[in-house]
Amino acid sequence: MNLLVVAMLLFSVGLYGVLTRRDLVAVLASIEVMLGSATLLLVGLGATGEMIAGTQVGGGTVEATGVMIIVLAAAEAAIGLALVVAVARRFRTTRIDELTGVKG
Amino acid sequence: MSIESVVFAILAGVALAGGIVTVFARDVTRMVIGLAAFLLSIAGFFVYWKASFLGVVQLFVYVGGVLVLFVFAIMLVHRSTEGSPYLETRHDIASITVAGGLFIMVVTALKDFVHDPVAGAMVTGTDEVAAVLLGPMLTHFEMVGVMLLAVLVAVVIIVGGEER
Amino acid sequence: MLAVDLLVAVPLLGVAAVIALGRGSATRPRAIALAFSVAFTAVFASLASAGVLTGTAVDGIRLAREAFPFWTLRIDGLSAPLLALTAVLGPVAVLASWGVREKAAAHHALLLGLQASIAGVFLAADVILLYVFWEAVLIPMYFLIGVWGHEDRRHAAMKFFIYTFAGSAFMLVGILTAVFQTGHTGLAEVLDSAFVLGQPTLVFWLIAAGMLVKIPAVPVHTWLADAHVEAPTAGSILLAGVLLKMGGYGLLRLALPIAPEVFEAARPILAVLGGVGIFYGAALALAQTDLKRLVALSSVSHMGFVLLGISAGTERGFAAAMLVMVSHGLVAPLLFLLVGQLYDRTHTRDIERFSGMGATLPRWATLFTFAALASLGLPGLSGFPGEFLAVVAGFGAWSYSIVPVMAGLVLAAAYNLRAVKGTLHGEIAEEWAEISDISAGDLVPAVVLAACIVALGVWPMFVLDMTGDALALIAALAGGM
Amino acid sequence: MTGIATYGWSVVAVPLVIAVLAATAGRVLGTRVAALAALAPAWVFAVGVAASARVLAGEEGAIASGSVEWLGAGLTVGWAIDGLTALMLLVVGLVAFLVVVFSRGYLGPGEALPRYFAVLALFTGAMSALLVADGFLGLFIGWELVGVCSYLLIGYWFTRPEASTAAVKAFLTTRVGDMGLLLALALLWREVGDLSYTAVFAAVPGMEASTVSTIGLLLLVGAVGKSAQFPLHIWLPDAMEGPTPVSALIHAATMVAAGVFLLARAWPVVGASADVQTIILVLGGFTAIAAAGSAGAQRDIKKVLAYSTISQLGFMFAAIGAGAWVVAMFHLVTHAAFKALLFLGAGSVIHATGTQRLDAMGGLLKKMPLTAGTWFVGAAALAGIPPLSGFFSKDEVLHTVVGADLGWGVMLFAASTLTAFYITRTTVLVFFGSYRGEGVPHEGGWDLRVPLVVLAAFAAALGFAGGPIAELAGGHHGEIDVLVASIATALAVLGIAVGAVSGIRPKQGADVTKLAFVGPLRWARNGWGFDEIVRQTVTRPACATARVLDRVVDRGVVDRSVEGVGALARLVGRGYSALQSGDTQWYTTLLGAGTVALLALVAYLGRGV
Repeated sequence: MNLLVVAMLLFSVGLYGVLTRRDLVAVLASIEVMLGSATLLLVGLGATGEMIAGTQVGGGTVEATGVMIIVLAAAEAAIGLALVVAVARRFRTTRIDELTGVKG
Repeated sequence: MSIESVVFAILAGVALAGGIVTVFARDVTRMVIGLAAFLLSIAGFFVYWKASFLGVVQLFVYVGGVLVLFVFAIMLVHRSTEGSPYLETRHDIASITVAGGLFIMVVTALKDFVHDPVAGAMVTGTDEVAAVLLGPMLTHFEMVGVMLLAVLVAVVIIVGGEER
Repeated sequence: MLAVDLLVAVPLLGVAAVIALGRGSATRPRAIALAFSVAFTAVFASLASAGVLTGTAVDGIRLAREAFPFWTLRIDGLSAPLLALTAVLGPVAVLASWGVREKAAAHHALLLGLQASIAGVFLAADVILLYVFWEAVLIPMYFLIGVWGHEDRRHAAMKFFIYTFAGSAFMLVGILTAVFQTGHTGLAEVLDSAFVLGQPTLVFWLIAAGMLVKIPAVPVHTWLADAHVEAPTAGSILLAGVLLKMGGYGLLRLALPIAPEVFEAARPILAVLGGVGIFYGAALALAQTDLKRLVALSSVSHMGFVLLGISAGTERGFAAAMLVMVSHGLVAPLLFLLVGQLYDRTHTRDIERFSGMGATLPRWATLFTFAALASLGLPGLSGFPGEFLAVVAGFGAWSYSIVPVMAGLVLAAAYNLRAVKGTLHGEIAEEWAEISDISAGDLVPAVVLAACIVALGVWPMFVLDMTGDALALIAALAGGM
Repeated sequence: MTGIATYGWSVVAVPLVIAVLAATAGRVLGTRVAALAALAPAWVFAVGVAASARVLAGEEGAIASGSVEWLGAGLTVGWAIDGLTALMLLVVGLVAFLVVVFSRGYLGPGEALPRYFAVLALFTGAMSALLVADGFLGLFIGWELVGVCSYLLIGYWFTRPEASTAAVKAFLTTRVGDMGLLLALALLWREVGDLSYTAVFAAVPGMEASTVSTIGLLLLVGAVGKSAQFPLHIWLPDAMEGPTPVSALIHAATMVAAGVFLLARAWPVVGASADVQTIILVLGGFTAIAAAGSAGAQRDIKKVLAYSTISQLGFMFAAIGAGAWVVAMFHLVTHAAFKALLFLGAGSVIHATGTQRLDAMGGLLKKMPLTAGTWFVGAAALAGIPPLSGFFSKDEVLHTVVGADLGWGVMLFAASTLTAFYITRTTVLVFFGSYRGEGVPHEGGWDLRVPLVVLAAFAAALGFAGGPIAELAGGHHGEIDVLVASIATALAVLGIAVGAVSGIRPKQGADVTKLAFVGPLRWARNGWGFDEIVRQTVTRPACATARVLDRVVDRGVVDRSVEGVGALARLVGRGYSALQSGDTQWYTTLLGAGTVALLALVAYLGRGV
């Protein structure tokens, strides 16, 4: 219960940041918070030694999955930041409200 | 109050504080410090649960890699936009509702299924992680490897070239 | 069998190939895309030796369960005709966009991606995988409409996305509920233990909601006309040809078997939706002045027959639905293809502005008349068997209540012939006297479709042979209540 | 020779192959495409001859048949040839062959010959399919296909707006009737579970009377549409926009007779219900006299013949209503001969004068003696002058109708008198007096003349073949009733006398219409105004409704209420455009809101578990 509350609090805080931050860099930082909290919850679940989706998950699998998530998150951050840099060069701003190119 | 719950509370407190600073800070330096605290505490959780390999990975990749990336990115952006990142936050009811609603929904939905970890329940050695990575998850492992390569190339393409 | 997995893998490889080899070239991507879409057709044809054409079910290869827990592919009598349709329409769509030069690599990559995800929808034997493919279809379609569409493309793309996404969100809840309550994700296992569902009515309608938006049933059809009008020709072809079929397929594949007793209760509602769709769609089509919009709304009418057939709840009704789907999947693309070719030459779709094109564009006119006749259900062409069967099955279930459907059939003749009369007949318009008839290259995809339309019209058992056993099983479920 | 009847399916396959060949290779063949197309009806005729020979030699029932499962369990499509089919094959084959020959001369080399002859061959195949079908499904397929051939040929000169409109009108009107037939099929399938004639007819005695009546009525709706009977007759006069040889084949001799064929074929069903028969009699009788009246007021030679065809088909319907379907078939055969003759004669006249207007003709007897001579034979046959074919068949019709219902019998006598009147009036206007048109009309080539002579021979002599025809149709040939025959002939002479007087227009350029009857003339000419009634009560309201549904209901209500996702956003206070403002975070917020809502739903659903 505590784990769940902590992880979800972190996740919600991160989500709030994604929704309200006006700068791309800050949005990316908020995303990192969300990802971190998700990893936390996953690994924490593995550490309870309980069944997940009907199968006993060995610690090895959980840890390996965690590694995957971390690596993917790092890759995501790399790409994201690269894009931010590119955007900053091209448009001279990283403010979301000034970047309305994805108008639907 | 057992020692376990004290450690948990401290780690959780640091993580929350770091997360909140990351999301609400108006100063770039504070934001990065908050993020660092958050990431470090996550690593602390892993170590505390005896998932030490994971903890080390978290430390290396995040604190050592991603955080540095952030710092560099902020510097580069700073050069391009001639102004520090615009860190104001547009608070609004919709976002609070969504974030809070998500929190409530997930917690109520999963509260019966998620129990707190028992310290040391996950006593796994690095060899066991390796066995999983090279056994059942080999395909994933390979795919992540390929993807990393692609990311490397992509980043070079995206940022590459002379700054105009 | 590997070939089953290849049906998803080949177009995906094609995406990679188009991006890798076709970047920056205006003409190379289309050749690569054509090669891969023809390869898809060849792979499907190779499955004929496994008995797919006679309704034999063939499983895909089983990858390591731990690594790919949801990857289960299976082709059976229900999916085989629709995959055959996809196999035909893939190359046709590529040929239809032969003239696309702007961002050609991206365009053709999206086409192949669309083909892969659609094939995935029809092949998935796992509800999670099904949902993933289902959503994956939206993305390439969204960009095809939004980037290569006509004047108001962004609004149309957004509308398309919101409608279908909202529909599939309901579907996701239904699927998740089923997964949680049954404890399985494999389609067969979920259906086998579907009796444990706590709220079958809700689950059925949640899933059906996603399907009804896709079909589309009145009153959630309004995205269709806008999407079609704005979509590029290849987008329209795949949208009308196979995307709409996902709705009918999903009803038979998932919604009905998961809650047969609810389906039994829902039959009158489906019948009313179908009947209203047939009549209402036809009436709307009759009032259009935009040729493409007319064809788009005729889809609403035709797909109404799918609902009508399914609502009968009998094997014959389901067979009617399948026949109508396959037929409409050939006829509507042909019409869109031809309307697109006309637009390329005149840059208008306004029926009022055309006159006497039959004399100016004789080859085009012949094909257009042919397509219109197929659309109005002329025997000997593909539209007739399905609609006839739907009427027979519908009458068996609903007796004289289906008389409005008859009115819809008369209106179908009216709007199709009005389209022919408005564009082809009358005195030759000075404005268009100089434009050139369609070229041999334009003819190829049209003739392929026309040949399929004739073949299916002459020998509908081609589809019924495939679907027979699968539909009998579903009908047994539906009738077992 | 008679063995070819064993391959009865070929009467469908051969014409279809020829149609495809004509369409694809027609450009290469030039005018020789006509010769190719002529093979189709020739083959049909040959099979008809072979089959007839075997039936007349005493073979009972279907002499050859075959079927294949076509649309899932039980829904088979098959063919079977019996006497009735063989008889119709003879008619279709002969008339179609002569029409192909005639068309060769009628249409110049500048015309779209491949299209024309391909559709003509297609029509032959479709008509044969309708005839040789062994069940209602096959019949329906042929039924629809002949309809579409009719559409394509009426609209042959598609750059003329009138032709295009008429084509659409013809298709839509018959389509209304076809829906009745389709519903009949659905009902039969539900009641019998089989659509083959033998199974249906075997099941009829076991059905409830009301069901049999309903099926009969629905079949009648189909027949009424195809055979242009009241109230679905409105398309046939307009269909005259098509080339005249087409009118002769499709809109006089064969396709429009399909309704009569259907009722004769389905006699075990139709005949099992007295109510249906009464309705058929009333419809047929009414149509016969009303259309005959209209025919007398026309200014266009083809319109005269069109209304005449409607009227004559009414005679056939009346005969069926009186229970004598064999008589109806007899009249069908003779009518096919003399009406095709009249149409081709009209075609010859139109070809020579370049007009269809009666007031631009006249005096053609001297200029076109062959056409005139054959026309006289056809006209006399239509009027019922002994010993021409029309006399015999019409006499039998009148005889049976009088026997069934004296009132309608009298009406038919009146219609018969009108028939003699209008055809005489037309004859006088065309062939006597002085020429009022332009140019110098003269006879066409051999391909225009030979069909006229052949048809004239049949129109003259077929009356004596009543025995074999009845035998083929599967019934017995009635005796000539002297009383009826005498009255009918006397009335015909009366009609001819009045018609001759009314038709005499001595002066060139005189307006014929003013000199004919007054008052209701215009009314009669416009089909008693029924066309206008349909336009005001059906066509216009239908189009208006469609427009309202589109503009008001669909775009106004349905679309807007679902685009109300935007209205929701407005409620939130960001205005409609906020949904599409390009504000990614707002999109994400909406996405998150949706996720929360879905999770709430999942939580709600998950309660019980």
